[in-house]
Amino acid sequence: MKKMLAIFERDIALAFRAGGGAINSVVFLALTVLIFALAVGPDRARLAASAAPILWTAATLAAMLSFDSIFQADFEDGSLDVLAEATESLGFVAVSKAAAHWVSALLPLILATPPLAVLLGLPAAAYFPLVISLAVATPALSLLGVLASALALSLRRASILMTILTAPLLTPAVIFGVAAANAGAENSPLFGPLLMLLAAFTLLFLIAMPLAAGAALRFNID
Amino acid sequence: MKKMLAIFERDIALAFRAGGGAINSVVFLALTVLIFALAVGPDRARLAASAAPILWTAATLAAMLSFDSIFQADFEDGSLDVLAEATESLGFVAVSKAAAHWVSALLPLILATPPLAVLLGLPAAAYFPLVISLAVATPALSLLGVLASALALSLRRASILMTILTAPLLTPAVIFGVAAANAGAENSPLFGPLLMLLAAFTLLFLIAMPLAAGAALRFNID
Amino acid sequence: MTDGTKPSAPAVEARDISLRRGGRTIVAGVTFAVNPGDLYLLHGPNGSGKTTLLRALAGFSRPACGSLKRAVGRTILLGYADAVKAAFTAKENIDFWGALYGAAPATVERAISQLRIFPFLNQRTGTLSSGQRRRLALCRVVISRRPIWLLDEPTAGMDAASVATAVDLIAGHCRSGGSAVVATHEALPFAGARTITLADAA
Amino acid sequence: MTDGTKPSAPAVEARDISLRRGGRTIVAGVTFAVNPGDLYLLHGPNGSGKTTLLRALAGFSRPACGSLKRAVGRTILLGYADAVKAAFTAKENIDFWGALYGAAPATVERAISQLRIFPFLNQRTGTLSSGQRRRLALCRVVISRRPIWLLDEPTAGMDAASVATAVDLIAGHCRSGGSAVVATHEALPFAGARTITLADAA
Amino acid sequence: MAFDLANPQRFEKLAARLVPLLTIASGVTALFGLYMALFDSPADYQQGDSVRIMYVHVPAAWMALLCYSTMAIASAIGFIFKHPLADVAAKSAAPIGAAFTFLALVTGSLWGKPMWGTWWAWDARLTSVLILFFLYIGYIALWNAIDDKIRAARLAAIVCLVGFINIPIIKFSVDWWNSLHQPASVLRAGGPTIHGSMLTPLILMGAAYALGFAALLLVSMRGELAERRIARLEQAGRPPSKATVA
Ligand code: HEM
Ligand SMILES: Nc1ncnc2c1ncn2[C@@H]1O[C@H](COP(=O)(O)OP(=O)(O)OP(=O)(O)O)[C@@H](O)[C@H]1O
Ligand SMILES: Nc1ncnc2c1ncn2[C@@H]1O[C@H](COP(=O)(O)OP(=O)(O)OP(=O)(O)O)[C@@H](O)[C@H]1O
Ligand SMILES: [Mg+2]
Ligand SMILES: [Mg+2]
Repeated sequence: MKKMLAIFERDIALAFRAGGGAINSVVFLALTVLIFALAVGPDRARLAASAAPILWTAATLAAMLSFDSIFQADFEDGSLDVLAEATESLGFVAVSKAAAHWVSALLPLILATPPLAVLLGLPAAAYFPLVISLAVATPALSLLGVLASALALSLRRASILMTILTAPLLTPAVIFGVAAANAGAENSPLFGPLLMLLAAFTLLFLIAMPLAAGAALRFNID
Repeated sequence: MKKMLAIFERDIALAFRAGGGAINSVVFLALTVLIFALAVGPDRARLAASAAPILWTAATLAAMLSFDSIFQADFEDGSLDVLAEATESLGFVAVSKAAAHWVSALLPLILATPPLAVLLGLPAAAYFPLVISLAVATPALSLLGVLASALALSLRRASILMTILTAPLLTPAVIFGVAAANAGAENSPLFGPLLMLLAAFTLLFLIAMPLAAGAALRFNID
Repeated sequence: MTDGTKPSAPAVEARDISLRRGGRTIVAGVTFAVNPGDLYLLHGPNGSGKTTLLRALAGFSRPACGSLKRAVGRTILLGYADAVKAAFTAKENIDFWGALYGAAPATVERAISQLRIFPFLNQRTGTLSSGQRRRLALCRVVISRRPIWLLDEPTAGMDAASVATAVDLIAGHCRSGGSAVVATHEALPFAGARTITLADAA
Repeated sequence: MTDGTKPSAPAVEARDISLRRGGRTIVAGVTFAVNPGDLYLLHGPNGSGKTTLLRALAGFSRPACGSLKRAVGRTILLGYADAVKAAFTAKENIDFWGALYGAAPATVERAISQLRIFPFLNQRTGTLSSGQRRRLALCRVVISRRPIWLLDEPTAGMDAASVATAVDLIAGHCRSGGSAVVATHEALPFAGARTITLADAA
Repeated sequence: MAFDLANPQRFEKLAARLVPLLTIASGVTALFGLYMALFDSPADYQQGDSVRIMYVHVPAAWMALLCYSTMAIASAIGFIFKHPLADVAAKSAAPIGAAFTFLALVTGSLWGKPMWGTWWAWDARLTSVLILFFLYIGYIALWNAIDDKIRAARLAAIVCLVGFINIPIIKFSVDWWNSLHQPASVLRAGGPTIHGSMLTPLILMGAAYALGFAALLLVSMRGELAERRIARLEQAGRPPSKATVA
């Protein structure tokens, strides 16, 4: 536990250091929204209609892009060996890393969503469901990211492969996430159940992913 | 010239190697389309309306994400020193790199656009203008990317900063690009002039960017 | 688990192990046991498999055949990569290691002074010279207080004074009941060390 | 530009130069000239500025004061980073260098045989051992056929046989009118080398 | 049986004998099936003759799922028991599965134009099959991206097993979401709801596809095994170093 905490704290510190990457995903989100808004042009109604989908798309993409960095730097500079040796359980390392990733990459993303939603002209009633659905679904993304990053280690810079491999696993979160956000916005009774489904998905990943990531790391360190 | 060709060929070979990244941007584009389509849901009319903007957004983002890699690997493994020393002119290195980047990252992107446009239900008349506008505008992106990547070298993994720096320079390309694509789709007489504008933009970058990138590299190698 | 007390059985014991990489057998028929107090020097030409062997002893890869027994949590490997975070200062790196290995502040301070980290304690490690960084990397090994040190060219890039310090540290560690396996191309002045020589059959 | 013929004036000449890094002056008052046939050994404790000085001589950074004259396109630096593409085989790396420096096939082949690259010529360099990779890195210097070699710990991680080869290569290069500045902590057996010693003022 | 197969030499012998048998069986079944499908079965009262795409589409879709399941089982065996033949089986099944998935996508798409008026819709069933296709591609790419066969096998197995989540999603997507695509009428709890005159050719075609899959799998496994033997021979030129302890 102490070791997990130490790793968590170190990762957070590194992420918020210059060149860290804590705000990378926020910038990416903002940029996507900006470019999309520019591309759609001045038609505000059309923009508002696409607001929830584009935010969800951008958030998912931002998360996926940050996966790469979860283990890469540690692998390259030899730190991953150190973590493996010091803890003798890569599963725990994976959990610490996922937690640090969520706090440093995805939490800022969630916080950045409401202001961007304003820019896109999303109706006010839709903010809260959007943020809640993101908050419930994103931990699953971090957990998935740990596996993706662990798998990609021996593939130097092969973010493609990682993307192909993770996309299938992440689509359920997107489908249910957007559905939940929409249901909430329309005050539909499905909002609760859909959130539960998202939560169940996150829990499933919480069990499966660290195990799988630990195994992947073990083979990649070899 | 021979040296420039050697660098170009090497970069192409590396990009198409396993773990290279030649198809990274295509995968990213496909993924963006996939997630966006899932997020929008089964409403085909709404999807078709957003087809051109989302494709342009995704293509721009894919290009920006590939900027990072232009010099990064060479910087980390010492090859950039070698290139600098062997050519004694970093501007030429930048030109080779931009060309290789366009061929390996952006050309596949352009080729992947029509099939994805089908999936999004873009009207058939809009394909050709979309592809042409991309083909004219993307070299500017590669040239910009060389500068961005050169600037980002000493900021390890600081794609944020790079993003913030390049976004303003790249928005004109997006705005005119989408405008050209739309004009072409609507058979508007503005199609030709808009394309010319895009081409002018690309030419401007062809002169300015290698110089700027060379200077940025010189400072970052020190 | 991480203390320096003597274990009773050999903590690492290799019996006729073979190691493979990329479908090729790199080393074959390695047999030896690391007992408390043992110091092995691992010699052999480039590419003979020293690094490969050390990584197997550290538990990072499994032998293709033969038996390798190792007590979990007793070994520590110093590889080529210094495992130092470039964005952190030397102090921050050391503090992290302290937390990771649960080291007492006194241990940490002693290691800092022994390895003369002080002059660059608050410098970003990305700007250290190669020898300075190597000293910092060795600092981690000392801080870990694990009994079995597996060192892959520990003195690479160190100046003469630092080499002497490293040799003293390793010898001292073994005198006080620890043990070490040191892969090196240099003729390090260890008294009473045993050697494992990997010879290219080719 | 890339030939090995003798220049008439010193191709590199440093007069009382000082070098700064991160706001600190690392070395001050260095004066020397590299003439054809010269071999300098650059000594000094860790952090004394050997790497910094070599990079300045290679033209990668400018001295804060003093004058540094260097003929463009005549120097070649071998740094710590081996500048080898891990995804390429040794052969592919060498071919690229050949194209980059416009080297004749005969030159390339001689370098390959001198440095015994052959056993791993078609292996992905990401899987080479540290000494093998260093030999490959040195191969680039030979292939470049530039007259002034700036070598930063060229023999790091090499076995005894490879060190001897490297020493021979460097000595031979200087005998035939080239010159070299070699930063090293090892006592390399060069006959008639001059030394530049950087001493820590602290 | 399992132990017989686990021995590569014995596997070779068995495969050499089975491949021609399976190929012939598959061909004959396919001939019968196609005859019945094209000439001896009724046109649908709603769909007309375009219903005949069904006999290509549905078995292809079944095989897409079956191949993946085969891969998952082989991967699990390879991961747990570390048997190279299981790794080879998983690796060899992937391109075949990808081809069947592609066929299901293309035929489905061709069928979709007359039936739903569109080539493609972002509906749960179609999307999840597309994702299955990506999964196959990713799996194949993973094998190709790693030189070390053992590491590649273990990592690919992890991917395959984790990706298995997608299979139930595909299978039940039509029941869970209200989808354009029609619900299961053959492979469903409570028995098939499709008429016998269509069911028989469909089953025949399914059998032909499955036999063909088995034949292709064996051929491709033999190829992979031969490749590995060659790689071993190439490496034999560089003997290992020997250790002396003094
Ligand atoms: C690209 C588009 C399509 C895809 C990816 C697709 C995919 C699938 C899959 C995966 C199955 C197997 C399901 C199972 O075993 O439960 C299936 C079965 C089937 N599909 Fe499609 N399909 C597509 C288009 C269509 C179209 C347009 C039709 C006709 C209107 C159709 C009719 C059927 C039928 C009748 C079955 C058999 C269901 C059963 O009896 O179990 N499909 N399809
Ligand atoms: N994937 C692979 N394919 C083929 N050969 C490999 C592979 N990986 C490693 N090798 C070879 O295995 C040997 C292992 O070298 P290792 O790094 O253990 O050597 P070493 O004794 O530490 O050498 P050095 O003194 O240079 O550090 C090298 O000859 C290397 O070329
Ligand atoms: N940005 C910086 N801020 C402060 N000090 C720095 C900075 N960059 C480098 N230094 C210091 O400058 C010195 C330069 O070291 P250099 O790498 O040239 O040493 P070296 O003689 O090559 O040492 P070694 O033998 O260890 O390779 C080191 O003491 C280093 O700590
Ligand atoms: Mg080694
Ligand atoms: Mg140095």
